[in-house]
Amino acid sequence: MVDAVRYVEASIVVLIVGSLVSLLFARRRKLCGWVSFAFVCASSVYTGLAVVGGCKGASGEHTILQLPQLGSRLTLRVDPLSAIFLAIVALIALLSTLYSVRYMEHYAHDKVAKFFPVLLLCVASMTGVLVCTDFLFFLIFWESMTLTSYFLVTFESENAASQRAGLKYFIITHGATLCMVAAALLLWRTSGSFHFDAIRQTLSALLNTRPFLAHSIIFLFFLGFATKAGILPMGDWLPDAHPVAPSGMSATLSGALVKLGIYGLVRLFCSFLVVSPSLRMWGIILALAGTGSLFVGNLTALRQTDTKRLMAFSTIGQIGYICLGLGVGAYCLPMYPALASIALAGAILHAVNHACFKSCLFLGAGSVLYRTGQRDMDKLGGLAGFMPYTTGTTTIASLSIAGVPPFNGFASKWLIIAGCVLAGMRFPLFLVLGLIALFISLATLASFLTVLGSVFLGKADPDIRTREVPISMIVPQVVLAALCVLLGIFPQLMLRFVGHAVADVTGITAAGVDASRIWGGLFLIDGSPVAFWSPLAMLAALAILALLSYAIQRAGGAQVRSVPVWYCGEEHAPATVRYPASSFYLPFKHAFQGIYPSGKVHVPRFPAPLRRALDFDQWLYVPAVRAMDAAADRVSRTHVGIPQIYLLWIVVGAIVVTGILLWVKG
Amino acid sequence: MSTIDQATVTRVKQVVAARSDGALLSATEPHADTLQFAIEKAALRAVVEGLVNELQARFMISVGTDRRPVTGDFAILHLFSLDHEHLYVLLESPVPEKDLRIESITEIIPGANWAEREFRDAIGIHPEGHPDPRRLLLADDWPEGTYPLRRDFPYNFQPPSVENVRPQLREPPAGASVVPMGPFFPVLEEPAYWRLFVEGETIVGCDTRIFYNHRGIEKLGDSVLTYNEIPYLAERICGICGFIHSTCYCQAVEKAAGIEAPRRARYIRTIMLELERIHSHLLWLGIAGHIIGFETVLMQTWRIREPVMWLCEEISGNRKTYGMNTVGGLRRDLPNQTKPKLLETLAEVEKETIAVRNAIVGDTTLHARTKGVGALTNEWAKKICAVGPPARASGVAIDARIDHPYAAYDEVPPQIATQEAGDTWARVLVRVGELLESIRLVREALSSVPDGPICAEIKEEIPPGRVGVSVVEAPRGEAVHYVLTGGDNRPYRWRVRAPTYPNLQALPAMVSNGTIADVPITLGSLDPCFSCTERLETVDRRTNEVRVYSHAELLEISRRKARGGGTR
Amino acid sequence: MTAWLMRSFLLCLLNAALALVLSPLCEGIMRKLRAAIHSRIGPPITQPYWDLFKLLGKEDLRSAGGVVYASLPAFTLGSVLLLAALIPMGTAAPLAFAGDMIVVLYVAAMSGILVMLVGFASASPYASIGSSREMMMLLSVEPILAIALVVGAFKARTLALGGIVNWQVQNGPSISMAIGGVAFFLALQALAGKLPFDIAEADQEIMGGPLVEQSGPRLALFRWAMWTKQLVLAFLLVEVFFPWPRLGIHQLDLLMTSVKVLVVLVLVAVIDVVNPRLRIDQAMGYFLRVAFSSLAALAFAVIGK
Amino acid sequence: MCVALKRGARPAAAVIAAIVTGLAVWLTWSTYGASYTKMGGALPWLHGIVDRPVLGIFIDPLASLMLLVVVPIGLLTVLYSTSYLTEKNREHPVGSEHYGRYYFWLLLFISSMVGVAIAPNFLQFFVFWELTTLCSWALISFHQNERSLRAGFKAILMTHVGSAFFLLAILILFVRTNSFDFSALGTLPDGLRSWVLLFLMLAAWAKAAQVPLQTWLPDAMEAPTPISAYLHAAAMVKAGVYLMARTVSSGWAIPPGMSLLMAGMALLTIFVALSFYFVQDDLKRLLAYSTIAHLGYVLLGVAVGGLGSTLGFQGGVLHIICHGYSKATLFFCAGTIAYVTGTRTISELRGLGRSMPLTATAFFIGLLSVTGVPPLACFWSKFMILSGAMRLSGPIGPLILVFILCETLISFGWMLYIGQKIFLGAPLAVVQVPSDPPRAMNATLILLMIGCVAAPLVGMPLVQLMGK
Repeated sequence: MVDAVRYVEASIVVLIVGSLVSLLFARRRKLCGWVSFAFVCASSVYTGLAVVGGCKGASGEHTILQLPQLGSRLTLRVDPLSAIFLAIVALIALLSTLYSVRYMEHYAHDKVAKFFPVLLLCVASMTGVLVCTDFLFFLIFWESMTLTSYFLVTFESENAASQRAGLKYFIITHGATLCMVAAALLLWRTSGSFHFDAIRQTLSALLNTRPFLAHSIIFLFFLGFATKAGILPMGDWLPDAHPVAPSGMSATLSGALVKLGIYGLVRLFCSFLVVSPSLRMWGIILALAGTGSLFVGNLTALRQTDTKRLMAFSTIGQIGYICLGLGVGAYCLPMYPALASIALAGAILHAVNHACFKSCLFLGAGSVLYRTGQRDMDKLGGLAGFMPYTTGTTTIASLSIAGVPPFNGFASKWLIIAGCVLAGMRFPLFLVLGLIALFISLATLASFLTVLGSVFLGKADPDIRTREVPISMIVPQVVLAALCVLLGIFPQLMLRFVGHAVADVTGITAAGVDASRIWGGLFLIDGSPVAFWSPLAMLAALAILALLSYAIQRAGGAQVRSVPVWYCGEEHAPATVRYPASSFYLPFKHAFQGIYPSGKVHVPRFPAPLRRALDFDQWLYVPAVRAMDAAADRVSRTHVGIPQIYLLWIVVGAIVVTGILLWVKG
Repeated sequence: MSTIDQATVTRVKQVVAARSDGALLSATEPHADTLQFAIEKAALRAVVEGLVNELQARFMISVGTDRRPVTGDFAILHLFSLDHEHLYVLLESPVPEKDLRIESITEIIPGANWAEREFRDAIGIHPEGHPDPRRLLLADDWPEGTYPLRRDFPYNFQPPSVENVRPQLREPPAGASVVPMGPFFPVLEEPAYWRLFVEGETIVGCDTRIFYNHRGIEKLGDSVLTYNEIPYLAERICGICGFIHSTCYCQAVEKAAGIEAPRRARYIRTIMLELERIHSHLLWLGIAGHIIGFETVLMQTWRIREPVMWLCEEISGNRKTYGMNTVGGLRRDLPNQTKPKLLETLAEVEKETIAVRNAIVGDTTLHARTKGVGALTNEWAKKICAVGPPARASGVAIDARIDHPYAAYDEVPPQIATQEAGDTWARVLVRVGELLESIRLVREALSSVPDGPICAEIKEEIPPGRVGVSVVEAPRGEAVHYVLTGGDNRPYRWRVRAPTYPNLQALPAMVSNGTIADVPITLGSLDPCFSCTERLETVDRRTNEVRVYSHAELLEISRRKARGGGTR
Repeated sequence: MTAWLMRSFLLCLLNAALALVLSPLCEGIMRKLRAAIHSRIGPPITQPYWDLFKLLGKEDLRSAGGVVYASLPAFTLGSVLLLAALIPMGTAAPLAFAGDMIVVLYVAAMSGILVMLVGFASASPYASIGSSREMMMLLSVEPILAIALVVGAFKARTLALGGIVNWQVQNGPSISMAIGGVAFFLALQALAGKLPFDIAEADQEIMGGPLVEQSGPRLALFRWAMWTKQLVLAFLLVEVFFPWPRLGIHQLDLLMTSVKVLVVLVLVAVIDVVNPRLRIDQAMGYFLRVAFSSLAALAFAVIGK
Repeated sequence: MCVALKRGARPAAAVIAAIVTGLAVWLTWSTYGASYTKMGGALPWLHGIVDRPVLGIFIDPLASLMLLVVVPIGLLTVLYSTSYLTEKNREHPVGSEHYGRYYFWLLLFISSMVGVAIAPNFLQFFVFWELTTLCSWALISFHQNERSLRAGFKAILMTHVGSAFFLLAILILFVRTNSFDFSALGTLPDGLRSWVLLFLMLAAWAKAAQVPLQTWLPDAMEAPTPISAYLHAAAMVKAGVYLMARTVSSGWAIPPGMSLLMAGMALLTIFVALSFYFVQDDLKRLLAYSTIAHLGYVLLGVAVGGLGSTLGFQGGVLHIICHGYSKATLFFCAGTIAYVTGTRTISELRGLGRSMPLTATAFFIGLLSVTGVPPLACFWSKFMILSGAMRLSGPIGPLILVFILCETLISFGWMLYIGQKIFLGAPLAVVQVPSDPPRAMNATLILLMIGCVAAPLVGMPLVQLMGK
């Protein structure tokens, strides 16, 4: 039995090799894609094996490299938590690479050499982040991930928007990484090691001895992870970067990359921080940050008319949900472990679910972009008739993200909201946060109904000629949509692993979520069972009742006839009477107009006086040289041509020099 | 008759003379309150400008006349009213057949937009510089170059219909989409097409196509019917204010012919006109309620309205379309024994109206739906030449009953009230106030109806070439009838302008920046004409037996239907 | 296991049948009441049945194609019936084990979502406007529902609706639950699509909104779903917020509950009849105020009142 | 090693440089981990005063590291120059009649740097140090126009101010200890030692273009770009920091005050240089200011080492090699751009990435490396400097941490902004260049890219041997 770590190492090596190999094929667009896909497949198989191993329990550690003078070792380990995120990364990487093979045809100008090799490196770094147990190397993998993803975001190099977005993305996240560097170094100052275990011990010690320092360190870590995760206001990079990246990359960004921020937060608050009262304070902060993020993110998403930008903002919103769950979990951890396990399971499950539906949505938006060249929803309409698969998968993913039962988004939102309400019975603030989360889930629905209603439904222009995307682009979408349904009906499948991970990372033994039944569904236990959700039973009931309703509908034996839309008696071109996406829910949007302030960043202008002060030439050297020149001029007047006087100078000079030397010697 | 200040007359003449700059062909005074000027068409625009800017004349309507059989040319006549001076000013310009063009005045008077497009469609005189080149009046498939109101156009001519012709309508601005309201729309009881450009639900513009139901009444008037037949046609111009149109027509002919209707007839006309106003306003109130979903108001006001209809039936034999008017007076007298019943019913109606008014005024939800909605500014109301309650609600104090007194209004003058806000709520208030004022007027007129004949005797043929302008304040505003007498016992030209005509032109400005939800009630607050007739005559096709159901029978049938039973 | 499941599903069907049969009757009563206030005689109480009957046999005109479009009416009615199976109506809910309060909130919104989808799918501008309005109404109303139910959950320390009802029965009235109930009632007016909140349908403005393109049996199903929904939600209101007095005799209690539901529906009808329709922005403002006021219920619940 | 060349001897220069490189690498390899000293060449006129030879070869890890910077980059410079200095150069076409002069000075430059690197004592150090100054003067003024002559003069003037202090320091040292050895400094009395150290520091500051003597370096950008690259990455300025590294590592305690002064001045330099980033429109000048800042980093590391943290010293030294390769990459990219487009004005350049993908890649890698983005070279050295600083007790460590992180972020943001401005976006008409840069230039860039990634791998084992 090979240890899980070895599989991960193999996976990373395969990816790096694949990156180099695909670079060789860079001149042939499709071949390059397929070669990359083959390597990603191989690495995914390895990662999959590692996940299977890691789910059972933490693997052994394997040290690859040592930096004794820094007290750092490149040590890898797979534990249940990282296994879950590894699974996300591997799945999303696999599907988006497959998707990109054909999708990249879309970019006639830009070479795929800039895409596939970098994508593979990016996946490799993500994998590395998840298995690394040494913070220095964690940071290195982390920033490699940022670096590679920066190049993927700015893939369309001639597009000014993608440049701006890439710049913003990299600067903000690099700043966040520097925060983490600072935190790591502050810890290292005390402990002399970067290992996760050392961090845990040092932090707990510092919390007792130097609480201010400890909290500062936690704050710096929080800043770092939250920025990557896209929690507002640090996540401001996200809505710019997602839309401009190639769609496969957008899916990877949103589905996998920002999840690593969540992974970091889970590690930080559930594993690095020992159970202590300070955890409760951080729980509240996390929950507030999450709620703010989900509120602002989703309501801003509602205002967008660019499909991918809308999805990007909704990513901020969904990450907010996860963060809220984490916050509730962290709050409850010291005192109510059962509740904590509910909220944490909800948060991690939502991360998994979000990877499924958001990637699916981005791929769907990509398919529309691929065929129509359009991201502006105002200009799209009625694609359902032309792109049935994309429509279907996008619909499923939209309903999932909106948390419509019985799709997967509901299961995790249900856990998070139930966690909020149950925690709210102890600390009423969470009640309000839960209510906001509930409300916002409807706003999410509203924003995705905009997508469905304006892009896919409605009437298409009569002159539109488009068709479904190629099969290699459909397959990833269908797989993700199928996962949305499957995980929605059987959340138990995933919850078992999630529960295991939560127990492993926090050390909680009390079970808040009972996911052992199939028909009986999920039970939340807070002393006694207090909340229930059985997707299977409900789906069955809905199916029976809908069939009953359909029987009623057909009972009259009514004839079906297709008719044109009624426009009150006149005829209209579909384009003129189409209700554009920007028009949806306008009064509501007006009510939340200013919640996402945006402004232009200006290139810093350097104050002129300071500049003058720093220009040494101007005020020091030039005058000095001039003065010297003048002095020399004056000295030159002593050149009178009389040898005696020169001789005198020499003698005086020799005496002075000798004197100095003697003085120095003595 | 109100006195006409001779100084004003002189001043008008001066202005016209000065502005026309030698192009004045003639200046006449057909009647004491009417000044007519004939001007070279080149100077018409300048004179109009003078009238509007210096005398604040209000544009009423333009009349295009095909005078070729008489003088060999066409003529355009702009009618103006100097409301507070009680004067009509008629500016006429001959248009030679060779050069069928005339300068447009729409730039000076936005309210002349439709009038000019109308004579372009109907007579074929082109208003030069008109901002809107599109058709107004004629059907979209009407052949180009065919002008129905020319004398050589037979009244029964039917042009061949053409398939696939669409109205020429504007496209929405960028970012907006079209929400069509009409041609067939629940709150429009007549076909009209409002093409609303919306962003979300906010109206950013609108375009209109109406005149789907053009009936050619004017053509019939000057080609088929005689002077005394026309009142019945005029009465059918509108389902609600039929009496107003017949009165207005009769008054115009009487004026042109120099006939004066007897005093009793004028009093009875006043009573009928005010009764019509009462039931019309009650009807309107109900419709307005219905438009904003307040069915209770609809049901209750129509219930209150019903006795008024019965009264009309008592007086004229018909709930509506009374057939009472004729040139020179009335065909049917007011039976004196109905007076007590009339007064009694009026008291009842007044009591309930006051109750409804109090309920409406106190309803905050109604305030929410109407205050600040569909505002018509005072300035624009004047520019677009709005009339009636919409004008009065915007602070334009005009009322034909006072400005150009007719019937018995000089003896029983109404009190008019204006509002300043110009919004829908102001229009509600104006109408509710008028409702009560009308009840008072009816009561006052009833109490002082003089005895005497009801119709003047017309001894001689009406001479041709005489002009008569008459206005009547209908519930929706001022109706204008212009008659130019002709030979063979019929007018040479009969021009009708219903009050909705100028008011509808004000709608685009009123709805812009509002929401879709506000459009129906704003439109409703202008009270465009709605017909209603409840009389049912059944013909059994097997036996050809005609059977007229009584009111009680009808009621019974409808109740039976409502309970779920059949009619048979 | 299977026996228990079969029993649940059978009860669920029974529930559905009862709700289906009774909801047009309630609508009939409400219509009669409207007529009375209008000074009309009005249609017979059975009229809604005849309406449905007639619609079911009429031609089904469709402005859009596709399987999803075709199945939406059935799912709409189905989701309302599912809601009926999830909430206690006089007795314990047959599917109580399948969903708690949060699930109920989502399922309650589901029929609205499906109606919106139908609206967007039918490609009519009126339907799109209607759907857009429907969404805004849902956005303004659902939080109130949520607040009201969360108050119950907070007090009863459980998210199960049955548990909340039991707690209510045992502990009697409280200020917080009363406020919650009133808020819920105000929201009910909108959820039932009654004036002054029938903004999404608004016949005079957008000719029926999302349903403008629906006809015949499809329209029948949507109408039926609407009527059933108002009945079911009225039950929810009565059961969760005003369950007392419980006499302990099951039949009597059921009767009493039904009477209370009828009273609620009559109140809804009266409000419907004496109000004009609000504009969507006004309605949102109104519900925003209601939502903030109903937070008071939460505050009272927290201090134990 | 000093070879004068006949005209048109490009290949000869390349071959010689390659041989030297091979030699240096072999030398490093063979002495890896050990110290090696061979003295010879006694100077007869000094014999009476110094009783042992003063010229020789001294190789320890520090010298090896320096050699690994000086020689390979020298080779690459020669290689690059062979295709850069041609008639095809659109910025400064150079006729073949100037080749002899150029390669003579360049090879002399390399050799004098080698001399500096392997110097066993201050005297040899000083001699070769002066030789580099001379070479740099000749090369900066290579184009012999008004501006370059002025710049060359300025360079020699300002560095000589430093050299004067150096001389003074050596004289004092020699007079008091009768030795030129590095370790002899330790035997000086405390007060004097501080003075000597200050003089040495002044020399280093002038040579390494540190505040307040930094102004010659941006002007020296008049030199042909390969020279600038070499000047910045490996030679001349590195000699300055090498002097300090040598001094600090010579095995005696540095007065803490002096170390603090060095660290303070380094920080000041870093920020002064940073502040000039924002007003540069000349790509090379921008890079020059970046060099100033990064030499500040090296000195900061050395100063931290002087304060007692070996890790910091190791970081500083590692930064020499990391920065050397990264900065050379950047300068060669700038050279390539100028070669192809004829301009190096930032505002005139846009969208070069499309026509010059390799240059773009190299530039971004160099840029991200220089600004310390992991896993590229400079991250490691910066991180070691920082962690070294954190090892110090008291508030100095966190203070340095905050300052350095701020600088890192700002300079990173600005550099990335500039990089994007030049390479991304829709190309301007001016820079629509169909012609590819010559192969030799591309090869250089590829090698340097590898260097940007591999520098810490080579340097890390070496620095680990230091300070033990």
